[in-house]
Parts: sequence; structure tokens; C-alpha cells
Amino acid sequence: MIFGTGIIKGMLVTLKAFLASYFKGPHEGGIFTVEYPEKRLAEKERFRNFPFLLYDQTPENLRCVACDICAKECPPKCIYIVRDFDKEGRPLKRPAIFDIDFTVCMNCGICEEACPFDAIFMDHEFEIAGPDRQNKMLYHRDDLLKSNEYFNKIRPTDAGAIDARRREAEEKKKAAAAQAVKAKTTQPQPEPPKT
Amino acid sequence: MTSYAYLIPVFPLLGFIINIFFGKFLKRGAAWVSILSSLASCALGLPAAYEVAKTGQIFSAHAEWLTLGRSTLSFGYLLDPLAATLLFVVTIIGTLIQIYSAGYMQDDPRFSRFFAYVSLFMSAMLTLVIADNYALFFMSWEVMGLCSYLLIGFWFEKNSAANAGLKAFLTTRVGDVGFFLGILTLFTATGNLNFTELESSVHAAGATPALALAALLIFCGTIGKSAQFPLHVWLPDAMEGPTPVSALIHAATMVAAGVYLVARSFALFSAFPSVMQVVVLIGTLTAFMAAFIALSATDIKKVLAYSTISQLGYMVTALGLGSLSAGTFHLMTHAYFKALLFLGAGSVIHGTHSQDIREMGGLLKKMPHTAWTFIIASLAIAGVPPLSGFWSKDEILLAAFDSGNKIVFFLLLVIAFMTAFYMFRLVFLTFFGTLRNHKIHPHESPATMTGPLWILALGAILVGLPGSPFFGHWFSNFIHGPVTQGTHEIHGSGAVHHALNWFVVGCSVAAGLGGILLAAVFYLGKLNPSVWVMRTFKPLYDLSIHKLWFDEIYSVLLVRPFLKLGQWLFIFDQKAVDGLVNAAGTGTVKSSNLQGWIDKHIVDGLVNLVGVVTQLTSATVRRVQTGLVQHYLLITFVSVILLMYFHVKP
Amino acid sequence: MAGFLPDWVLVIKSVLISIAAIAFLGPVTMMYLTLLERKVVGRMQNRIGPNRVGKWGLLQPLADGVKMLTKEDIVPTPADPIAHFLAPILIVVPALLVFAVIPFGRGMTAVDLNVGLLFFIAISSTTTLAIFMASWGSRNKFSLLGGMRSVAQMVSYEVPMVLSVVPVILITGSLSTNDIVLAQGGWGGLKWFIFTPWGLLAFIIFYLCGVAECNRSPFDLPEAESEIVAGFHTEYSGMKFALFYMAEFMNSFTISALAATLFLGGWQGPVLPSWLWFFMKTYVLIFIMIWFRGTLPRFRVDQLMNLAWKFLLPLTLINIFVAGFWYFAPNTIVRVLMSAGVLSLSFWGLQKLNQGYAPEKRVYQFGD
Amino acid sequence: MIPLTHYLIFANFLFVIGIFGALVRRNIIGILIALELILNAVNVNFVAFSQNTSPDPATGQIFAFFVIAIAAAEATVGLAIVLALFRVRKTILTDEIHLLKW
Amino acid sequence: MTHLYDIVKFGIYALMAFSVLAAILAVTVRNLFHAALCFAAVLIGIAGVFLSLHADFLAMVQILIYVGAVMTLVIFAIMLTERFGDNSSPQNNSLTLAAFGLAIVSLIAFSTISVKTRWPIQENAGALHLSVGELAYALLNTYVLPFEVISVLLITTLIGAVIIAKKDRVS
Repeated sequence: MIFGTGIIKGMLVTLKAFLASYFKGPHEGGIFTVEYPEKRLAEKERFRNFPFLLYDQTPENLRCVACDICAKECPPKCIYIVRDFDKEGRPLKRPAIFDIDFTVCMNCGICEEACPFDAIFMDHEFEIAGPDRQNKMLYHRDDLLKSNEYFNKIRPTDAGAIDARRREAEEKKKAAAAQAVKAKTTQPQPEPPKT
Repeated sequence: MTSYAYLIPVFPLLGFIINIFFGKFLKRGAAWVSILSSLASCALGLPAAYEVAKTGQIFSAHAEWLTLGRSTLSFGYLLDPLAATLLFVVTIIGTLIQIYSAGYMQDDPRFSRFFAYVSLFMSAMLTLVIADNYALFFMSWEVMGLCSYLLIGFWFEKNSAANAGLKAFLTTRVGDVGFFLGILTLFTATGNLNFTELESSVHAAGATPALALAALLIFCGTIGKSAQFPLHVWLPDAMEGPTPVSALIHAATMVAAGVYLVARSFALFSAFPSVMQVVVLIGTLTAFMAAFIALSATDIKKVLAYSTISQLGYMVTALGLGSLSAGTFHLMTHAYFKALLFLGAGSVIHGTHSQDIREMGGLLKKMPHTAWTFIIASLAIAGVPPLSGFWSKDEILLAAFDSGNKIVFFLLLVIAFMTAFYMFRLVFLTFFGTLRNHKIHPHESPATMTGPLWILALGAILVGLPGSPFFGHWFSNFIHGPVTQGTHEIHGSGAVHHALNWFVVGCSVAAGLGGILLAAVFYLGKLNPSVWVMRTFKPLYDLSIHKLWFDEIYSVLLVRPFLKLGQWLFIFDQKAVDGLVNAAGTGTVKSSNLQGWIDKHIVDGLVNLVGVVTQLTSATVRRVQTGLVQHYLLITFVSVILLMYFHVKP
Repeated sequence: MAGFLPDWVLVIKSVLISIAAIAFLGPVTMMYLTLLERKVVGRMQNRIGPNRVGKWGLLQPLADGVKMLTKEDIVPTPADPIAHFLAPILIVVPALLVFAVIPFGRGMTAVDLNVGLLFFIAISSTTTLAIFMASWGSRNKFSLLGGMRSVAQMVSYEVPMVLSVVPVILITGSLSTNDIVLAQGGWGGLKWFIFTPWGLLAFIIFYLCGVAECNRSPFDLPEAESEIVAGFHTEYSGMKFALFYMAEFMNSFTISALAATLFLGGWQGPVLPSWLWFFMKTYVLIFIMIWFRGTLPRFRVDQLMNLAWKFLLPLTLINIFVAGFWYFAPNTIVRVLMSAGVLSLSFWGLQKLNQGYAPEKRVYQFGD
Repeated sequence: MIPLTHYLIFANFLFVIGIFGALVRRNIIGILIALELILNAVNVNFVAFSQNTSPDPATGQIFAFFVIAIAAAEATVGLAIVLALFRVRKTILTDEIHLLKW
Repeated sequence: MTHLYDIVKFGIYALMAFSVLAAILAVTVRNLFHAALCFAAVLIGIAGVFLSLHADFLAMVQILIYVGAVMTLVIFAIMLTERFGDNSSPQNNSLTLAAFGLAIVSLIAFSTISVKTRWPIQENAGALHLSVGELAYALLNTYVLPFEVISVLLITTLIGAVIIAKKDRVS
């Protein structure tokens, strides 16, 4: 084909785009960018930013049992967990210290998949810029805590599915417990408890 | 027959050549070669001699040899009575002696060489005899000198033999030089050297002093060769050679050559009475001296040698007195009995292996042949009448008596007496009495040696007859006959006197017998007075035993100064001549150095100068090429400005 | 009225007025060209472009200006102080000088030199010197490399640019820009040189070379951000960088203006006032430049050089020949067809020649 | 307006400075620059003379054109040589390049 | 109008002085790059002088060729041969004094010549304005041969320079 035509075809594309930007809507090839601070585009649900800890109703009964799986799985090792002890020194099923270093975290989402207790999820909130890198960026347990409602708000589908699954487990466990109570009352313990 | 006379010397020469080149193969045959060659020459020579004797003619022929400027030299042969007698003597005695020496030299390692030398000697003697001119004569004279040297020094391992040979050769050389000078003066004076024309040329030239000088010089040759007074010292030492050599050379032939020379040039000598007197003086002096020494000699061969010298003196005196025939006759007879004496002594030595008569004695019984032949010969030499010796000696005494020279006559008588005495002293000491040295076992020599002895004895007896009155003095006529053609006898005594002078005969016989008796008294009797005589006449005896100290005198007078002269010459040569040569050498070296220096410094200098100059200039000019671009730019710009300046300015 | 002032004052007055006009026009055009460019490129990339400062982003250039002025002016220690300091100045001077020759309107050219066009070419060629000073002065490998590339590019594109102007001079017979524009007058614009075959070709070549001359769009290899940071003005910041920026935009403006005057008849236009026509034409060409920037990828160095030497230069030479023919040939359709035929034929021939060109097989020294 | 001699003196100045530069500069490119300076001085002379003395002013300018052309050619060849020299000798200081020194 | 002329004349003299100064700097400055820049300044100065002599085409050509091309070449050369950091070495060599003396002498000589000789000055000396056309006419008519020879020369130098400076390919 003739020497210059390739260039002209390309030029036409940009011309079309230039004109489209004035006369076409955001989806027909026009400008789809918005003036950010004033207007915002909704984030996609699958959007991942830094993780947060989940708690039901009140911050005390947070789901995390300090099992340390997510710390082990985290590729850049940005999670630091210390178990909590009650006054007598017996270990408790809740973390005393749960730190995530946001300068190290690459928000890959592996901790969310690894957590068996649905305790840690990736957040949507990205405007967390801070003046310096050293201390502001290290989020402690209390900074990470977020309620379940917030989780359902930012990630309705995932949160819904997880809540449904937990409820079923709850009923099944309640039923099992009831049945167990019933079975225990009906027959003496035939075998030793499973360790 | 006489036409082949020139072949006589050729046969012995051939013998010499065969022996010298093929001697090693011939071994014992060498003797036969030389004997045959001498027999051949006898076969030629004797008939020729007989021819001359019979016809009384002279046969000569000569061919031109050399032209010297105007005058020519010719060679040829001359057969006259003189040559005939010599031929007769030389051929016969030579052959006999060669036969004798075949036996004598049997076990000698250099057998063939001995016979080669003897043959050479024979050929030289024969050429001398038949030579018709002085040149050929002188050549053969020299060859004979050579042979005598070779034969005397035959046993050259012995130092004494070698020295004796040398001594003989040198002393005869002195004489020969004189002889040669004489020939030359003669040649210059008369223009030719021919014997036959000598008579006429002397008359033509007149009695000039040159001729007298020539005569005297020629006489020197005789003195050297015939061992006369001053030059006689070599003959006793010549006894070192083998005895046959002594017999042949030092008895019969070679020594006789000198007398033959005087005879040949008698015409020249007789022309000068003063020369004749010199000859007589020398002759008698030699004779007396030799006899005196012979008295005390103890070596058998030495005694015979001195007797030969004295007899030669006799002959020379005879010739000096003007009697050619007497001298020649005595020469012939003496040749025979002297040869016999020597051969006898040889067989004695052969038998006893010793030469000292004090050790011998009583050999008569052991060696009868040798003894008797020896005694015959002694009688002959002593001058006992019937033998040849008496006749010839008588002739000489007669000539002396006739010449009116009383002193000479009386001396001759005394000499005759002394001769007889020492001969028979020898005979009695060796053959009579008893053997003094018992280590010797004398034995008779073989036939080959005693045969020639007897033949010679026969000769000794018969040879004297032709000159005796029985034959009418045939010999003197023979000698003077043809000669008178050209020469006249001096003093008119001539050859014709036939009268026998009884007074002279008596004196000679008395002298001879007296000597024999005295010898018998001395040596046969028991008294043995010799010791007494020796003591009383001590000085005379010493004089005699020491051979008048001639050898010492000569060594002092001649040899030592000569050596001194030699040394001085050597030194002179060393210093002067070598000096000069070295000087020349160093001179050239020095000059070449100088020349080398000049070449190196000046020539090369110039060449180098050119090189250096270019180098310097290039070094300075090179500095401009600095390699920096800007320097070049500077130079160009400055030159531009200068150019502009000059362009604008002038 | 002019009598009351001495004549030399009058001369100076007129000179000063034109100088003031240019001095004002230059920077202002530069500022608003930056805004125009960001707006247009934005639009082409489906985004709005600066609109937050001022009504439609109109005050953005001021903001940039303020930013540039307030930014700290860093001078690298090994840099050569004199060269580093002088470079931006010397790059702006030619950019401004060139304005003197451009005919903004009828009789509105600052200095009507009869060698005006040559003046333009000469002055534009001096920019290479300034670029050298910038690149060498900052003692930085990237800037040196950028400098070398830009000089090579400018030198090699200057030749076809100058030669492409020759047909115009040939036809109009004069170097003065005003005469050229006058030569294109009449017929409501049909006399523009662009409508002649050689004129069209010359315009295209001139325009491309002009773009290359300003180091813009497809030819902006020297400040190719991806490879050598910012080319020869890497080490510059603050005011000096602003000057560079200004010079670049002024150059692009002058190139477009000259292209317009030479081929689009300058201020020749049927109705509207002469300067309006001039500015409309110039801004159309500027839009095209920006358009280039929005679409075309950057040329590789060898492609850049090959285009200049092996394609444009022969084309211009042939074009001169055709123009010569055009000048002497009778003014008939034959002339048009002939020249159009020759030119298209040569265009096709050269394009064919260059097509076969495959880049030289690269020789890897170590890996192969 | 400006008399000829002033131009000549100006040209002389440039010429002399050029010569001085050529002689003094250690760097070959320095010398080349000095050389160009000399040529420009000559150009000025040409134009000055053609303007003031010659009947047809064009000749001087034409000659100036030729001088400029040749000077450009000479500069290119000179610098090419300098580059080649530098590649070989790693230096272009005249006093380090003295191979032709004897 | 004389004021204008005086100003212009003063301007020209100033330009000359500037050029001479720049020339001196170009020759003596230690850093070669600066020397080259000073030389560029001299060239532009000389272009100005040409303008004053009404040779404006020549001035433009001077700028185009000298400043555009030759200076680029020189600076390229300087860059390629410059060894970083060695420009501290003294730029003048042993000849300084000699050259300086020579310069002074020749300056005096040339100046006296140029002042002393009476040049045949035309009467309308300064007024002539030469148009480009006349120049072109002269170039292509009377001096066409040198024009062609010069073109040949330029081609050959072009080729020659490329060959000399070309890094010899390892074939």
C-alpha cells in the first residue's frame, strides 16, 4: 500500500477520538474520565487495597484467633501477631498485638484466602496517604478493626456469601450440640473424647 | 791398435759405473767387473805401448772441445815413450793389485763400492797418462785426488780415516791450486796447452819470467801430489786406507803422477836453470827428511810411506838434475818393488791383524811366501846390484855425479845408506827373531794374494834390466829418442853415454850393503844397541820419532790461525753481514711503518674529514626539522613579511 | 503629525513598536500553545486535559510559568558554568529573531528584508550551536547523547528543508517573504502554491522537516523521555528549562507560520482581515503538529536519518527540477499533468527504493 | 559611511590575532579555528575593497562566497584528519605530534 | 538623520571591537569549547560587519555556513577529541613570546601599509546596494567556472572527509 496511508489511517483514529471526546458519551468513545475529587467513580467490588480485621457487632469479639496462618502465608511477611494471655497466663484465642506494615504490604490478598476464620479481608479505601513512611504506616490491631456491616457495604456479594456460610455453620453446630446433648443424656460416653 | 787408445780409460769407467749402480746386486761379482775392465785396458794399452816401443813413433789425435775467444782448447790422446812406460806400469800393477784386493777385502761390507772407486781411479790415471794437454791432464789429476780421498777415507766410521782422507784431499788441493794457476799462466803466456807444441811454444815465447812462474806453479802441483817437502804430511796418514789402496795409489801410480807431470813439462822446466835448481833442492831435502823419519817409524805401513816419499824425492832430484830418463826409469822400477812391499805388508797385516812391527817377529816361518817376496823387494829398494833398484838408483847417482853437484851426490849416497838401513830394520824386526806379541797367530795369506806377490817379485827383478848396460841402456834411448825431436838434452850429457862409471857404482853398492849390515847389527844381534843409540842421540831420535813435528807446526802455523780466521770471519759475518741484513730488514719495516702512518693519518684523515664535515653540517641543519607544525608556520609567516618588506622597500 | 518629532526618533519608535509586539506575541503564543497541545492531546486520549486552573484551564500556562519560576534552578557541579548558563538564552534568541521576518498580515512584517527567507534559514541553523552548548555544558552522558542526536537530526533535516524552499523562491523570484505572499494572491486562494503539484510536495517536505527541526512529535528523539530522560535539557530545571520549553514552542509556531506564508498564501484570504487568515492557517498547521504528537510513535534514529537523506532530499531535488520545468512551461493543463506525473512517479520510485531497506542485522558482540 | 581604512585595520587585527592563535595554540582544533579567523579577516578585506574601490561590487562578494566555500571544505577535511589522528594517537596536541622530528 | 548614522556607525565600531575582543578570547581561552563559542561570536560579528558593508546576502550565507555548519563540525570535533578534565593544560606553547612579537610587528606593518597607501576609492563608495539578483547574475555568468570547480571541490572534500574519518570497518 502507498507509503503515507498507514500514517493517515492512524491519524484518523486519533482525530475520531478527538472529535468523539466532544460529541460522544463516556461509553461510546467519548471522555470517561471524571473530575476526581468532586465526582468519583465507584470502585469495582474486586478492587483490593490494604487488609482489615473484621469484628461482629462489637470490636471485642473479633473473629481473629491469632492462629498466625496469615502471617506465615504473607509473601512480604508484613503481618506480626502476638497471642493474648489472660491473667492466669493461659493463652487466649485472641491476638494481643496484630500489626500490618502498610509500606511492606503489597495487597495481594493471600491473607484473605488463607484465613480459615474469615477474620481478614482486603479493603477498598485508598486515600490513606500519610506525611511520612515510618510510624503512620504501621497499623496496629485497633486501627485495622472494621465492622462486618462495612465489609457488607464495600463488598456486598462476598460479605453476603460469607455471612450465609457462617449462619449455616452456626445452625449446624447448634443442632449438633443439641443432638450431642441429647445423645449424651441418653447413653454414657462409649469412647474417650477425640483429642 | 793405437787408434783405439782413447778407449783405454773408458773400460775402467764402465766398470766404475756398473759397480756403483749395480754393486749391491753384484756383491762379490764387483771384483770381477773391475778386474775384467782393467784387463781390457791392459789388452789395449800394452800392444799400444809395444807399438810405440817398436816403431818409436808418437801417435796422437785430438778434437776441438772449447773455443775461448781467439784460442781454442782441444782434447785428445798422445802416445809417446813416456806415456808407453806409464801405460806399461799402471795397467799391469793396477790389475795385479785388484786381484790381490779381491782376496784382501773379502769380508768387507762395502765390497762393491771399493772396487767402484778403484775402477774410477784406474780410468782417471789412464786418461792422465794418455792426455795430450794440460786441461785434460788437470781434470784426471783432480778425479785421482777425489779417488784418493774416497779410498783413504773408505772406512769412514774410523775418525782417523775420515780425518786422514780430508787431510790428504786438502793438502793435495793446495798443490792443485798452484798447478791450476800454473796452467793458466802458461795458457796466457803461450796460448795453448798442448804437450807436443809445448817445446815450440816455449821457444817462441822465450824465457820470460811468466813462463818461469808457470813452471814453478806447475811444480807446486807435483809437490802437493807427490808429497814433496812442505806438503808431504798427508802420505803417512793416508795409510789409514786399506793396504791395496796404499799399494796402488800411494806407491805406484798416483804419487808418480807428479813426477810424470814434471817429465811431461820437462821442456818448460829445462828452459829455466833456476827452476831446475829449486826442483833439485826440494827433491833432495824431501828425500833426506823422509829417510830420517823412517829410521824411527814403528808402524810397518808408516815406514813404507816414508820410504815412498824419500824415493819420490830421489826421482824429482833426478829430473831436477836434467836426467829425464833416470827419473822415469827409477819411477818404473820403484812402482814395481814399492807395490810389492805394500802388498807384502798387507798380507802381513792380513795375517797378524796388527801393524806394529814391535809386536811381530819370526814371521819367516809362518808366512814364507810373503816373507821371501818382501825380502826380494827390500833388496831391490836397497840397491843390491842384480835387482832393478840398483840400476835406476845408479842412473840417478850417475846423473848427480855428472852434474857436478858434489853435495847433492854425497846426500844421495847418505840417503841410499839410510834407505837400506830402515828397510832391513823392518825386515829383521818383522820376519827374523821371535814373535814378540803372543796374542797374534800369524797365518799365510791365500793364493789369490800370494800369486800377485810373486808376479810382482818377478817384475822387481826383471824391470831393471832394460835400463842396464846389458841391454845397452835401451831404456834411456827409448825415452830420449822421440823426445829429442823437439828437445835438446841439457849439458850435452844426453842419453848416449854408455860408459859405466865404476866409481858411482861402487859407492852405491857400498852404501846399500853398509846399511844392510848396520841393520843386521842393530836388530839381529843380541846386543840390541838401538836403545843405546836412542839415548845418546836423544834429540835426533825425538826429532825423528815425532816426524819433525811437521803436523804440530802446520797445526800451529796454518790450522789454528785458519780456524781463528774462520771464527773471526764468522763473527764478522754475524756482526757485519747479518747486521747489514737486519739493518736492511728493520729499515724497510721502519719505512713501511712511516708509510703506513702517513696513509692512515693523512689519506684516511682526508677521507674521514669529508665524512665529519657532512655530519656536522647535517647535525646543525637538522635542528630546523623540529616536527612541530607551528614552527614551520612561524618560519613561513616571517619569510612572507620579509618578502613583502623587501618587495616594498627597495 | 509626525513632523513634531525628529526623524530619527520616528525610526526608533517604529522599531520599538515592532519589537514590543514580537516580545509580547512570542511568550504568549508559547504559553497558550502549551495549553493547546495538552488539551488536544488529552482529547485524543479520551481525557479532558487541564481544566482546573481557570475556566477551561486557561490559566494553566500561568500556573506552569509560576511553577517553572519557583522551581529551584540546579546547576550540576561538573557542569561548565558559562555554557550551562548561556545555552537557554542562546536558544531563545534565534527563536525570537525569526519572528522579525514572518508577515503576520498585510504590511505587518517586522523587518521586510529582501533576504528574509535566507535570514530565517540562517537563524534557525544557529540553534544547533545552542543545543551543543546545553548538552556539552551539563557534562551529563544523557544530555551529551541527546545533544548529539538532536544536532545530527537538525543538520540532516535542514538540508531538505532549505532545498524544499528553493522551488518557491524559484517561482516568486525573490527571497523576501512579503513578495512570496503577494505572489500567491488572487482568485480567493487558488493561487496558493500548495495547489501546484510541486507546491504540495514542497509543502509536505518543508512541513515534515520543520517538525523535525523543532524536535517535536515523531522526530522528538533527542528528548525521548523513555530513553534519555530529557535529552539535552536533562540537567536544566526551573527558569532555564522554561526557556528551553518556550524556544521549542516558538520554533514550532514560526515553522508553521513560515509554512503557511510559503505554501498557504500567508495572509492572503478572500474576506477576513489578512492577519486573521494568517493566524487561522498557522494554528491549523500547529494543530496538525500536535495531532502528530498524539498519534505517531517515535522514529528510530536510523529511520530518522534514512527518511531525511534517502527519501526527502532526492524528492526535493526532483521537485526543484520540476519547479524549474513548471516555471518555463506554458501555463496549461499539460504542465500540471506532466509535473504531477513526474512527481508521483518519483515519489513511488523512491518509496519503492527505500522499502527494500531492512535494518542492518545487528551484530551482538557477546551473545549471538 | 565607514572609511575603507577602518575596515582594513579591523581585518588586520583579526588577521594578526589569527596568526598569533595559529602559532600559539597547542590544540590542532585551536589552530583550525585560528585559521578560519584568518580566512574571515581576508573575507572582510575582500568585501571592504569590493564595496569601496572596485567598479562592480559583486566581484568581492563572489570571491568571499568562494572563500567561505573553500574554508568550509578545508575545515571538514581538517577535522576529519584530526579525528583520524586522535583515533590513532589519542592526542591532538601539536607538541605531542612530532613524528616528523628528525 | 545624522544621529541615526552616528548611532549606527557607533554600533558598527562597537561590533568591530566586540569581534576583535571575541577573537582575542577565541585564541587565548584555555577551554577549547569556550574558544569555539567565542569564535562563533566573532563570526556573527563579522556577519554584522558584512551587513554594514551592505553585503547582507553574504552575511546570511556567512551565518548559515559558518555558524550553522562549520561551527557544528568544529564542536563535534572538539567533543569527539576532548578528553574530560584535561583542559587545564596550558594552551599555548613555547612560541608565545616570539608569536606575540611577530604579531605586533606585522600588525604595525600591515596597518601602516593599509593607512599609507592611497586606495583608489570610488566616489559612490558606500551607497551601492547590491541586490541578490545582481549577485546571482554575476555568480552564474562571469564566475560560472569557479562556481563549478568549487562544487567539484566540495564533492571531493565530502567524500574524502568521510573516508578519512570513517572508522575502518573490521572486514
